[in-house]
Amino acid sequence: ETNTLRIAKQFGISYLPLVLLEEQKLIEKHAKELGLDVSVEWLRFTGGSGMNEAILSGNLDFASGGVGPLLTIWGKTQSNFKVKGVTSFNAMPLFLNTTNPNVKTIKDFTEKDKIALPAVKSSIQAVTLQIAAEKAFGKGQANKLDSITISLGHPDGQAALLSGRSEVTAHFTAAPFAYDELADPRVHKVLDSYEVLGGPHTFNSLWATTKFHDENPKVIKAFLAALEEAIAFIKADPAKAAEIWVKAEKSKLTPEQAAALITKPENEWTLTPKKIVDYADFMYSTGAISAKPTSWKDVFFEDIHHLPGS
Amino acid sequence: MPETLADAARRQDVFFETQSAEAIGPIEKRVSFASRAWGNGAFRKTLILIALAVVWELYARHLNNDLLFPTFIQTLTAFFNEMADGTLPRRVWVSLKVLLTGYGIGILIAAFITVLALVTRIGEDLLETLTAMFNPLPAIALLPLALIWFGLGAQSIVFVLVHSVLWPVALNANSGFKSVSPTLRMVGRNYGLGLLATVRQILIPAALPSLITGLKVGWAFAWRTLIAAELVFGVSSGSGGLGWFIFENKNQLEIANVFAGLFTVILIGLAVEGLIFRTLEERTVRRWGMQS
Amino acid sequence: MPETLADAARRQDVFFETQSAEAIGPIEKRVSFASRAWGNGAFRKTLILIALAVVWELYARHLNNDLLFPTFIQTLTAFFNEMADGTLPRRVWVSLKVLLTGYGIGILIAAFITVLALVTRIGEDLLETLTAMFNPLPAIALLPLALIWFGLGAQSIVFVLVHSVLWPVALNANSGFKSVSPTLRMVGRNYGLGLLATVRQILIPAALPSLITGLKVGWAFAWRTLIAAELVFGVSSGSGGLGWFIFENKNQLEIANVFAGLFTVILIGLAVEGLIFRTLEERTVRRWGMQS
Amino acid sequence: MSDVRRPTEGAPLLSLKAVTLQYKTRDSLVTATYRVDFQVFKSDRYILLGPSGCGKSTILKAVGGFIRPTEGQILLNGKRITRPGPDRMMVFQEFDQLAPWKTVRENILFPMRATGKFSRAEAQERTDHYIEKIQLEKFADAYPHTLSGGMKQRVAIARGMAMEPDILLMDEPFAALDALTRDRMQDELLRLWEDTRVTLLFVTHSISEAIKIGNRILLLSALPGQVKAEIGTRDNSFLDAGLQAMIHDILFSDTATAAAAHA
Amino acid sequence: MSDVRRPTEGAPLLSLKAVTLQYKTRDSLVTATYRVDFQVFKSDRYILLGPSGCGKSTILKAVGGFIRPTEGQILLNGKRITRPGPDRMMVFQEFDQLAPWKTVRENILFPMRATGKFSRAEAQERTDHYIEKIQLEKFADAYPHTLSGGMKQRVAIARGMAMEPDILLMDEPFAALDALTRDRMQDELLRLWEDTRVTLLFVTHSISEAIKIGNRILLLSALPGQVKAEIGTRDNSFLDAGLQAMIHDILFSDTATAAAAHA
Ligand SMILES: Nc1ncnc2c1ncn2[C@@H]1O[C@H](COP(=O)(O)OP(=O)(O)OP(=O)(O)O)[C@@H](O)[C@H]1O
Ligand SMILES: Nc1ncnc2c1ncn2[C@@H]1O[C@H](COP(=O)(O)OP(=O)(O)OP(=O)(O)O)[C@@H](O)[C@H]1O
Ligand SMILES: [Mg+2]
Ligand SMILES: [Mg+2]
Repeated sequence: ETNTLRIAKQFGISYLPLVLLEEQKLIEKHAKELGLDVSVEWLRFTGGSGMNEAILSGNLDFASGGVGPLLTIWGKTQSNFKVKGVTSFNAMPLFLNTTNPNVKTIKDFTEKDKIALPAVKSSIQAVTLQIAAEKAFGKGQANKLDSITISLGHPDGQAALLSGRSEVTAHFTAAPFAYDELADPRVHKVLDSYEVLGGPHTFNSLWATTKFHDENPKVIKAFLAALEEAIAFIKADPAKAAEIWVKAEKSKLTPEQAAALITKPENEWTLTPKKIVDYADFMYSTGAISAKPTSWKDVFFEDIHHLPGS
Repeated sequence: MPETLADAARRQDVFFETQSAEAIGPIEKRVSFASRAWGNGAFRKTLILIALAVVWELYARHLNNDLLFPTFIQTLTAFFNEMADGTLPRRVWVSLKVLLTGYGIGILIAAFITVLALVTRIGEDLLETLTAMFNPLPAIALLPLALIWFGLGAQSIVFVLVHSVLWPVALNANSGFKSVSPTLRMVGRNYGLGLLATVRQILIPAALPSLITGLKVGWAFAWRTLIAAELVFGVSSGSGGLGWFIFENKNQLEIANVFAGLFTVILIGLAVEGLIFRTLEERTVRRWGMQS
Repeated sequence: MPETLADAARRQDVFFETQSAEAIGPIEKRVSFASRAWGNGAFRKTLILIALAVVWELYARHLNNDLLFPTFIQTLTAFFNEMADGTLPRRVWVSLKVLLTGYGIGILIAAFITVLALVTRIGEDLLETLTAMFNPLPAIALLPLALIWFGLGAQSIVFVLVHSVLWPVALNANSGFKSVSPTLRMVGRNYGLGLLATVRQILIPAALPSLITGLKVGWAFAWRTLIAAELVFGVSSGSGGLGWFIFENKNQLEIANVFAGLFTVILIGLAVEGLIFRTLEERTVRRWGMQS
Repeated sequence: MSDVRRPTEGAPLLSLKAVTLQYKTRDSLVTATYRVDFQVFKSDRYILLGPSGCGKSTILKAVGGFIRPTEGQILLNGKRITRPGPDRMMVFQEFDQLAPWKTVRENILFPMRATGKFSRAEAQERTDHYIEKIQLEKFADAYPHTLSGGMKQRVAIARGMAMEPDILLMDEPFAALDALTRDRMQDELLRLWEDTRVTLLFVTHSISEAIKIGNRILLLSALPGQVKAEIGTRDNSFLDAGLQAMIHDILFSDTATAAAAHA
Repeated sequence: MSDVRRPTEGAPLLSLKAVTLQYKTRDSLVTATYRVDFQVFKSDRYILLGPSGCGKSTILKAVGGFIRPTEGQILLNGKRITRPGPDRMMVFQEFDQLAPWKTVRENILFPMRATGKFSRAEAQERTDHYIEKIQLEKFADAYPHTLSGGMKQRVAIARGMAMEPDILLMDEPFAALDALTRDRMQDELLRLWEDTRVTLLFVTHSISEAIKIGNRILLLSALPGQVKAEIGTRDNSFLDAGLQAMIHDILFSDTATAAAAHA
């Protein structure tokens, strides 16, 4: 078994459980309990593709990110690396916000509007928008709004939306940007991904190659135990968790603001994957992935198969 | 000066009839076929390219990880597929339009600043200061200003391209102009040439080696920037160029397509070097004996 | 030749006593204070910098949108805060280490390839072909190879930096070397200088203007690439240089800090230009009359 | 010295009044000429003669408008020279004065067309004429880097002469030529002068060339260049071994006593 | 022509056998010299004389090892010349042969140190000696771009002479010098020869210089350069107006008849 575990995280409050793992050295603790001496190396990436390359080149053990990248790499590596999800760690909604007062539903967008989202077509936001478009405009209309979407990173998207100086009138984004924007009186919410999918869905997961998984059963076990402890901690003492997060990330949010985000009812902290199959089916139907999982269990390793995923 | 060598005195004066130039005619050295083939640049370069392709293929097979580094043949297949279904040509066309616009504007502004730097001392200071300040700034630094001035889309990318072309071209042009032989400058001034005539008729030809280098570097960095910029700056769906093609395929782990995109960049690079820059050099600096 | 001008004949021959050189002593033109101040490059450049800062401040105030474009004073404040608490210096140090390593290695490899290109024709073809192929490739194209060869972290960034420095430096060096006067080359060969001695004692000094331009362009593009590369490659917790600093702050919409980071890049650019490149030019090409 | 006035008639075309010329570099300040006075009248063939490094080229460049005097004035038709102009065509001493990117023909055409002084047809014709004079017909379309030193200088001479300027400033134009070519070019220059009465300001190292070409000869001292003497030549001066010896003595004596003795 | 054999004793140091030299450019093929034969013996002061553009510099460059003959052979001590080397120091015709990044002193030191032929101290001493000979003491630390044309050439001459090579190849070294300086440099060269018996291969345009310096003079025809005659000088040749006239006639006649007449 490995004695250094390399885990990648990204930015944002949704990675709170991973931040707690790092700050409180929970993995090391649980590994020790299993008789392993593991040191953890935490890496940061700004997007999924660098991370995927890192994991495929054997420079990374656990990657973390949205459902879209997970499904993509799962689909692509079935014949070789067999990358699968280790676990999810949250379920959070995505909001489509706009400054255009005329837009009440996504049907109201016109050619003059531009919707910023992290990556046209491939990001989870883009996929969610397509699902919503298909619901709103009918079958085969999934791409209806694609022509007014535009790729911008979260911060750039927020700046573009709020500056009011560009043609960007809507932004499909996640916490904390989504909440931050809604604090501005000009901004209102048009779409909530929970509504689109009919309930809470997983936002972030972790994944690894089958080779790593099979060679390191104890590490996986320790990791999952540590993650459970972190999530329990968040639920038990969100204020403290928020404080740790703000300090570790040098966030400009106050601990109170962060705690408010953490405890919002729609933001769930859980290992259970949710609505994975819905995304997978849709992505399969648009051709974005070439394999179709029969169940969410195809996408995740057996360690969490006991959970009530979907 | 007295002649002191004994034998020298004994040498006799000798006289010869010479032949007229016409009588002599051309004399040419014979060259073997092998050395003639080897003397052909295109032949040597083709060899190099084949060698590189073979190395690529072998190394990629050895790695056997086509999600990371596909083989040359996989790349070529992807390339032809994407060419055949029209995707790549369309993307290349989108990129090329933006690229050439940015490149052209960048060169024009570089020309303007460099000429300014020629005329006034403050212009030169301005060029030096601005270059030192802005040249190291990455494209993302320009994003806010680009958003304010041009909004999203092609115009902003052009703006970023200008930024990447302008400074290296201006630096090379300025250094080239400053290295022009003082005698040639005086010749130009002697004829009472105006500023633009001096630039056109003296400085540009005299500094051509530096200028061409600047153009080459600018061209390469325009490509690099274009591909990166399409990621940073929004691309509306469907309208993206080669950079977006690469990014999209990367996100979908279609790595062979990613490499097909990069391969296209390489092909364009080779074509531009071989057809444009090379020809330019052959017809100018080499012909004029300014470069060996 | 007969003298035909009437008056010329009437002009008389005249003779003068001359003074010895010592008797004459130095004669200097008087220059007014204003024009002396104006003649001082540092003074003019300071003026330019102040003007730019004022323009920045005014324009930013006019925009009044500190999410996009903070004022100069806000940036300066953020800069001093981050300097004071040690964050910026630490980040700069991390970046500079990587940058200098990449820059240094890039220059060495460029030197190697260029020298190879000097000696053999196939070397020259190789240089031309490789440059045309790889120079336009963006850093992300190298990511897979970097990961395979060097893994994550500083080494991979160095690899990407080498890529961004190598080609422009090699292009400028090659073009500079090829433009060296044939007479000077012959002088070097006449002394029987070996290859490295020729490069060191003839080609490098003779091509210095081009080389310096190459170094300047390479330096600037190393910065650009570094900042972009830190994003693509990710960083281990707690480490990360200036690029990461900029990205982190951008993520938190601390735009003043983002600009403080960019401002640092600008300051370093100015310092390197003013202290290193400028001095180098003064001591070499200008002193030697190779650039006006 | 500068207050000695020479008897002249009419206004001089070019006059240098106590002209001191300097080069200032980072490392040193070189006074190339010190208070040089002389006057050139219209249609003079005025020769500057002096030891190597005495400032002859510098004076020519100052008259050409490339260098400003530190002291004194240079007047052309009574007006200060402020900038170079095609009324003063310069043939430089350096071999790199031809544009490498132009063929021999194009180089000769260049000033005629650039200044617009001649129509295209006329310029072509003059070019052909002078290419023949310098015997480079075979090399009319060759680029300068394929020419020998002397061939380059001949092109530069043709380029200057073809322009027929008011003043032709020539800096050792014939130094790189063999005796025969030199003779031929000298004759060509004198023929041009006969035809156009162009004013010549001519730097040379050769005393015999000075006597053959010039009607007035200015003798300069070693660095910093100062006027040692100004001498006129007569009809048959080139036969006058005495004149040649006198010039030799003046140039190579340390003081002007030897010269005065001759006078 | 090439089969005419001249009576010689001992092996020649340098011999050219039917050497044809060509320049091939994109636009044309120029035959600079055609089947030139001559032999230079040790300690010869061998002069190449010929019209501008006849290939004198080209021959020198071929002996220097910079150009390969298209036909024929160039042998040095019986061995083919394949590359340049410091045994054949070359003084070029061009003004840009000095390294602009070295001062006068450093330029003169350069070959002595680069080849390691002289120790540091010895090289310094020789440099000082030759700087004095070329009268550039005041400019010892000046960079070449601040020198006049003649001063640059003097530095190049000093650099070549200071090296004391086996053969000194000089391409019109004195062309840019005034009469006095030229005289002085010529004497200096002859003194060097007296001291070291260096073999000289010397290109000049001046017949009188050829007679003063040389013991053998090779006369070349116009382009493509062919040997017209090879003439020896005697003790008092420089007083011999007849020799001068003969050389003049040979050089400038179209055929060799005039020459034969003289002989
Ligand atoms: N660009 C320059 N910078 C500094 N000093 C210079 C420069 N050009 C010439 N000089 C100095 O000025 C003096 C006169 O030079 P100039 O070229 O006028 O001499 P010259 O009479 O033409 O000599 P020559 O006959 O050798 O060509 C010389 O001492 C030289 O060192
Ligand atoms: N680099 C070159 N490329 C092509 N042709 C050249 C080159 N150099 C010289 N030539 C040609 O070779 C011939 C001889 O040139 P070379 O320089 O040897 O003449 P030269 O006898 O030294 O003349 P000069 O006395 O004018 O210096 C000339 O016709 C010239 O055009
Ligand atoms: Mg001169
Ligand atoms: Mg020559």
